[in-house]
Amino acid sequence: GQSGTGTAGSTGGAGGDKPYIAIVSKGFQHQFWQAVKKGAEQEAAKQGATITFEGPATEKEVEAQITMLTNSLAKQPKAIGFAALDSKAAEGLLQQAKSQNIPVIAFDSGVESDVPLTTAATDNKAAAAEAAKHLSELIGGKGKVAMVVHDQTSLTGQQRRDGFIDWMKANAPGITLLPVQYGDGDQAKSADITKSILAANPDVKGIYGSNEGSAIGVVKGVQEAGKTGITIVGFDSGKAQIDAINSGVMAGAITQNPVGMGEELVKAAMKAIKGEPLEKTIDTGFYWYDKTNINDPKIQSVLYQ
Amino acid sequence: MTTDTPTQTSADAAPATAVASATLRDRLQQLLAFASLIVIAIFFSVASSTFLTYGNIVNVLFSTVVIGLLALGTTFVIITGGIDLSIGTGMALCAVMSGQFIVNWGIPWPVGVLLAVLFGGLLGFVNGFNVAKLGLPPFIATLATMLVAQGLALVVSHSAPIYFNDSPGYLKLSTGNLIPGVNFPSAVIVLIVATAIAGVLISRTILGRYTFAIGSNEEATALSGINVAKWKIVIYTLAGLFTGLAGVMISARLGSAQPATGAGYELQAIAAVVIGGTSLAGGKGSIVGTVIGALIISVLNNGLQLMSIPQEWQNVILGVVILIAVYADMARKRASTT
Amino acid sequence: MTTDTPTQTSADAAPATAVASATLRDRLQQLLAFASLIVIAIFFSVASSTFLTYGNIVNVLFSTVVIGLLALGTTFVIITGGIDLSIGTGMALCAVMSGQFIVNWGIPWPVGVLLAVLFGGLLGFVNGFNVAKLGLPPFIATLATMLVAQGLALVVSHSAPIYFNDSPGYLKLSTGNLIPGVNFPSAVIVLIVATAIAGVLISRTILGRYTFAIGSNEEATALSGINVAKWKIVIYTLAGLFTGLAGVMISARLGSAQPATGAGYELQAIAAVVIGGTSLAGGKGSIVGTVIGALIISVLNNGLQLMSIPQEWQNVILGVVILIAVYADMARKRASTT
Amino acid sequence: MTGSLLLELEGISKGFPGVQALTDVRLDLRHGEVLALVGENGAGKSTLMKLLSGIHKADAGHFRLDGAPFTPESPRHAESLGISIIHQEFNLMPDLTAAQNIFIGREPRTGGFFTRDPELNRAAADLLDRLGLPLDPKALVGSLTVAKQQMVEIAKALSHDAKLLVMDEPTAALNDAEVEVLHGLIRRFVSPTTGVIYISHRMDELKAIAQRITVLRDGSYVGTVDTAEASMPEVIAMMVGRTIQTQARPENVRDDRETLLSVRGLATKALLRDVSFDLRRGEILGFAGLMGAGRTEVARALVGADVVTAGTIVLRGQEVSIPNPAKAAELGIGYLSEDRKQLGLMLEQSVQTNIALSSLGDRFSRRGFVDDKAIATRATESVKALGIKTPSIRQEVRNLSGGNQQKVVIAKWLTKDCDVLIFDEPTRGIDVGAKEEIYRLLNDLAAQGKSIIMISSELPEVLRMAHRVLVMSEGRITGELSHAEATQESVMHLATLRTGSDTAFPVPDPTADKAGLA
Ligand SMILES: Nc1ncnc2c1ncn2[C@@H]1O[C@H](COP(=O)(O)OP(=O)(O)OP(=O)(O)O)[C@@H](O)[C@H]1O
Ligand SMILES: Nc1ncnc2c1ncn2[C@@H]1O[C@H](COP(=O)(O)OP(=O)(O)OP(=O)(O)O)[C@@H](O)[C@H]1O
Ligand SMILES: [Mg+2]
Ligand SMILES: [Mg+2]
Repeated sequence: GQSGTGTAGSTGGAGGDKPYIAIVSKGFQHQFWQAVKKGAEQEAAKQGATITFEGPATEKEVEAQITMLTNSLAKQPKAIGFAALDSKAAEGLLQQAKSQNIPVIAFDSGVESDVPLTTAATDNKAAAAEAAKHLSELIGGKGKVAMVVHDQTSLTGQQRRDGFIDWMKANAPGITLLPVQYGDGDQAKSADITKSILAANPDVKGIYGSNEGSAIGVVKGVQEAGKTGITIVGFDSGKAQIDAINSGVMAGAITQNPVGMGEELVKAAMKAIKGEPLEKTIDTGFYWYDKTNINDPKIQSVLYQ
Repeated sequence: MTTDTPTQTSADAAPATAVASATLRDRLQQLLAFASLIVIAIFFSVASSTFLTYGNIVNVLFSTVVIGLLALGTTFVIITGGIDLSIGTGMALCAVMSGQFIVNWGIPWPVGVLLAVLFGGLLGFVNGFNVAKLGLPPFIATLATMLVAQGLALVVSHSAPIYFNDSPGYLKLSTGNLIPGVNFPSAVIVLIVATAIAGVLISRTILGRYTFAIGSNEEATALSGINVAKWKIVIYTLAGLFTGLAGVMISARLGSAQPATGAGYELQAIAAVVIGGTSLAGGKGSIVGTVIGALIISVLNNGLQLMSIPQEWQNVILGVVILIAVYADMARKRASTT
Repeated sequence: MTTDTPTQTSADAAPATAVASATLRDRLQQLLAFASLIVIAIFFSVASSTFLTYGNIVNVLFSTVVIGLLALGTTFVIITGGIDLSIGTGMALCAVMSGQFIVNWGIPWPVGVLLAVLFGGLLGFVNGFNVAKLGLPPFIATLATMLVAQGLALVVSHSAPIYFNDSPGYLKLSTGNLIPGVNFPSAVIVLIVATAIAGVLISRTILGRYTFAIGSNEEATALSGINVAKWKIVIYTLAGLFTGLAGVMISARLGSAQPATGAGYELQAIAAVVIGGTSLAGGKGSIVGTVIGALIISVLNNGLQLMSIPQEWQNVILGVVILIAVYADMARKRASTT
Repeated sequence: MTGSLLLELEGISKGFPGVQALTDVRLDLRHGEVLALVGENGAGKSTLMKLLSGIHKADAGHFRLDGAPFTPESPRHAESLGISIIHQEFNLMPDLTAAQNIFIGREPRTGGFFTRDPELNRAAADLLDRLGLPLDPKALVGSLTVAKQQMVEIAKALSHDAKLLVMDEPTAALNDAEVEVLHGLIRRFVSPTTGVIYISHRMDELKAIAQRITVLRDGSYVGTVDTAEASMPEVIAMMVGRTIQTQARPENVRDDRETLLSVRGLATKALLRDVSFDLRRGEILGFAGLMGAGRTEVARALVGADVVTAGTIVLRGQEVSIPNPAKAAELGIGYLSEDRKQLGLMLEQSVQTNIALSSLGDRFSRRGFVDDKAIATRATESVKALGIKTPSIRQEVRNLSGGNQQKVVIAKWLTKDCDVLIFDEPTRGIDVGAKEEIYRLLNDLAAQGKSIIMISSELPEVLRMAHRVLVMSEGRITGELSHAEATQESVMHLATLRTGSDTAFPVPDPTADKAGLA
């Protein structure tokens, strides 16, 4: 039913004959997504493509994301990169893309659909389990552990929560998990929550923050409460977290490779445009980093400031 | 569709010329309110070749549905001089309840839709009761409902989306095309019908008249023998019904009830109402204005995205254009009255 | 500080006694507004052994700082009958500007703080100008600023936090203790001082007098020869200064300016103001009330977290308790006046 | 004479959209004079004064003050020239105290910014003392009765060092005693360098206060007469362009008329104690009393606008409970409040919308849908019947003159067609001609068998209209007077009775015949 006017590249900022790739992400403002964007832009520059990168203000705005995807399709891109907040919600639009012969590349987390040609993603559950494993080891497998999670309804929030809890339940009988608290990934709110947790449970041994904002909030909260000797593990990177690890306040964190994810995304999109074959999944990986390995070039390359 | 103030129809009043010129002026004003929207649309048509395609226009309308429905209901509340902050999270709770009814309890979807809309009415009734009977300020009463609804949506859904996979009819409510093969989603039709109903309610019924009366002078209205408390409850309940419908439409669009969405929608809906010329002080407003307000927002969002404006600039431009549009509209109105 | 409802007693009988009793009643009412907070606090003291510890009380105060500062400034605006939606994202923009000044331009931090606060004043000035000179509805004018500030914060910061690592003095503004070794963060002192200033401004200056006058009857105020437009601009600018200060305090606390935060803070701040008994219709309100309102919200958040109530229930309880607190306060006031 | 005029206005014209409010109007005021400005509702009196004070700009005309030409730019400008105005519609800030209102914009300050409230209150107390106004400077204006708010306005105007004081219907809300106080103030204000323009619809007071009377009609200047030489019917004829017949006092209603409404032991928390009375079919029952006696409160309690703590209401032989005015209206009891701006009208809505409001639910709708044709027809009828001066039934009520606004309220209740109508100060701010129309209307309604409660602070009006008069003081009914018994003296006697403790005067039982008059 779409009218045939306007070819890819003729609209908006997508100029010239360069192939245009529309990327619709789960977020836009946060550091993680900015790093993905950076990677995508770098790769696009290298390959001679133009991209747009958009995402809703929070990872709760499923409808806003769907509208963005709709508008992106209207621009007739040569390929679409998509990180779904809720993959079922997008199914219709993905089918539309397929019928218009626009290849779709999924990223960040799996899109439950057969439309995407490939998925560039990390296994969040496994990553969270890795964080749990390190925390358990660091506190000697026993004591109270608190969790400050960024979100209870988004897929990443759930996976990073459940991956952590499942590992603890299965492997660390000596550890008592306190009820999960959610801080919207807001640093100040997460810090206040952390202080409340510490006030109610002065004997907490370790705290886990499930994304950048949560992790930094936990660090702030512990510092503001004047507590020492609490083992903090985090998620993602960013300058504050890197500093906290360097200074020893934070024991370590899991990082994904957002820049790499962005690069892989554009690489895959270009291959799809050219009709080249693609792997079914592209694992962009995750890494545990702490004081000991933070300066490894391999780790440095996946951290963003 | 509807007139701006409650009583502007062809009346056989005494000085006929005065009446005629008043009507003309009203018409003109409405046209001018519309003008901002047109100017914006023309700009985007020039700036983006995609903007004026049939498919994109449908997209714009489609993306207006949820905010539009919420704004329609809340127009009534705002005209009474009240406010409803609970429409955003209330919508999410209604979506979840719809999932609860249809998916978890297996109630046939048309009945489930009805129940979800009625559940929205119940939320509205609670707001109305708290405002009208307990005398709480609408801001507080609906803020409380907003928080409660946000919590309950998570509690009921166990913090997970509820998927409507087995109710294709339900999904068609939003994305289905009434005429097969013609790209015109049902959701848009729902919005049009809801707008028509709201328009008739506000301009042709005593409910509408009392809405304006309460907003104009609540005490005088009460002393005129109108049961203000009762009508306020009716009006908040009505807004709740629209909230419920919005909950149904958003969950039908997404194929799932998302318990965590909703916060922030209230501000957008209220913005649409106010951009449309309804005064937060009460007593003034129109359904046409609200629809225009909602369209201005979604046209701007759509056009800026089509133009591939960097996202950080989109909000800046959105803010400035809203300012200019409202200012231009006001300046013109002022010029045409004085 | 000011009473909510008119005093209706033997006003004419003997002025002396009437005045005395009015003051007494004022005091009582304020005490009663305070009572809701006390009841909530007592409940949590019983329910959680940690609640009433010194450390936790400091925590509660600390967590009130940012919302408290925003609420203080917006109290003035709301008493004029206006509203300021731009305080949330405006705060984020001021934080970013603070980073820009201090980190990127290397301006000494005390000067940078001043500039950031003044920048907030500039935002407020723009709001005031749009409201007072262009005659835009405050909701629209500040909604536009809200969107623009949100976008500009990202533009200026290139969508990345700005870290204040090299300005330890700046960080001490929030978390440092004035008396070394005594856990009493500077941020709390800033809030207390800001409250005192706001209290003096509202009750002891012509600024405060005109704030109430404008909210009470704007036309009459103008007819009394007061330059309403000028004072409105002053009032919005004042609110902007508080927004700027909040931006400084939140970035000093976090050690970084976070460009993406801020949205949603405005609703919390306005809620604190309204819970504190300030009327959105204008003309009535108090600084004490606002502080109590802000404390009610943060005590509830803190207490519910201490009790480890599942988070989805926390919002439900928060909503219900706010409803009860405001209702109880109103019922008591009503009983004490009639 | 030339050169000695305080104020001269010449050739003043002003039009509003759809209305030519003033055409070529002139007016002159001598030093040391009180000039009354009269005219029917909508004649343009307030508009002329608004031009003088710079609220509106004149389309044409010249202004001279002490011989010097000037153009009023703004209220502040007029004030700086020594022109001080008390507006017909109050311009007060209800959330500020009396003292704060009086000195708004001129507060005693430290450093130009900090207010010195003790000083402010002292200054206000001094001023009020000097003026002899019984007001607490610290009382919130919103909590004051209309009359006391008027006092605040007066104090505010007199606190300026004014040469020229304009008072637009200052006595509309005052009772006779308060009018006396006001007249005293005016006499003290007038000096060889000052003057007063005094707008009023109360013909009786013009003789007492004004030296000359200037008459406007339909926005045009009609003439000026010396009060001493003019007769009132003459002035009224100038105003309305015809002579007005004042009717004779009504006959006493026969006691055998059916009792429609019977109130027993009505009490409210704040004021009312044991209020009992009967209202017969076709009767006009007057309520007299001093300001604050509780007459309004009886009406509000009766229609359920205020909470009743005790009492029974029997309507048409059936005991009824009236929790709110809606129920009252449903039972056929309508209440026209005394404060039309706050409690009577939707100012920003049209004339027809206001007229239709009470009757929307029954008369003007079918199955919830509104019949706009019927509304327009009825509104047009009402405008004609009551002589409401408006360019169109769609004019916003806000733009009507004060008296015409009052007529709109009356039209609303006549449209509702109630059996019992409670008129609270129905002629406040209404011109003589219209007053007569309203009196005729009340009589007609009574003749049709409607029962009317008429609350009024204008004693002559009560004496003239009421078949029976109930007098209140301090929340109690202190006596009932038949039409024949009611005189200024007998009413004032009962109105000033203190009933706080067991007095010699028992509270009368209206069922018992003619009790109460000692
Ligand atoms: N702002 C306005 N807009 C339109 N018409 C107006 C406005 N102000 C006054 N008028 C009209 O001008 C005419 C004169 O009104 P004005 O208020 O001066 O009468 P008035 O003599 O003071 O009457 P009253 O005795 O009832 O107070 C009226 O017809 C009125 O409706
Ligand atoms: N809504 C109210 N709440 C509290 N007190 C009130 C209210 N209305 C009136 N009062 C007070 O009740 C008393 C009686 O007032 P009311 O208006 O009934 O007297 P009234 O005889 O009608 O006199 P008038 O209307 O001439 O002032 C006054 O002292 C007044 O201040
Ligand atoms: Mg007048
Ligand atoms: Mg009265």
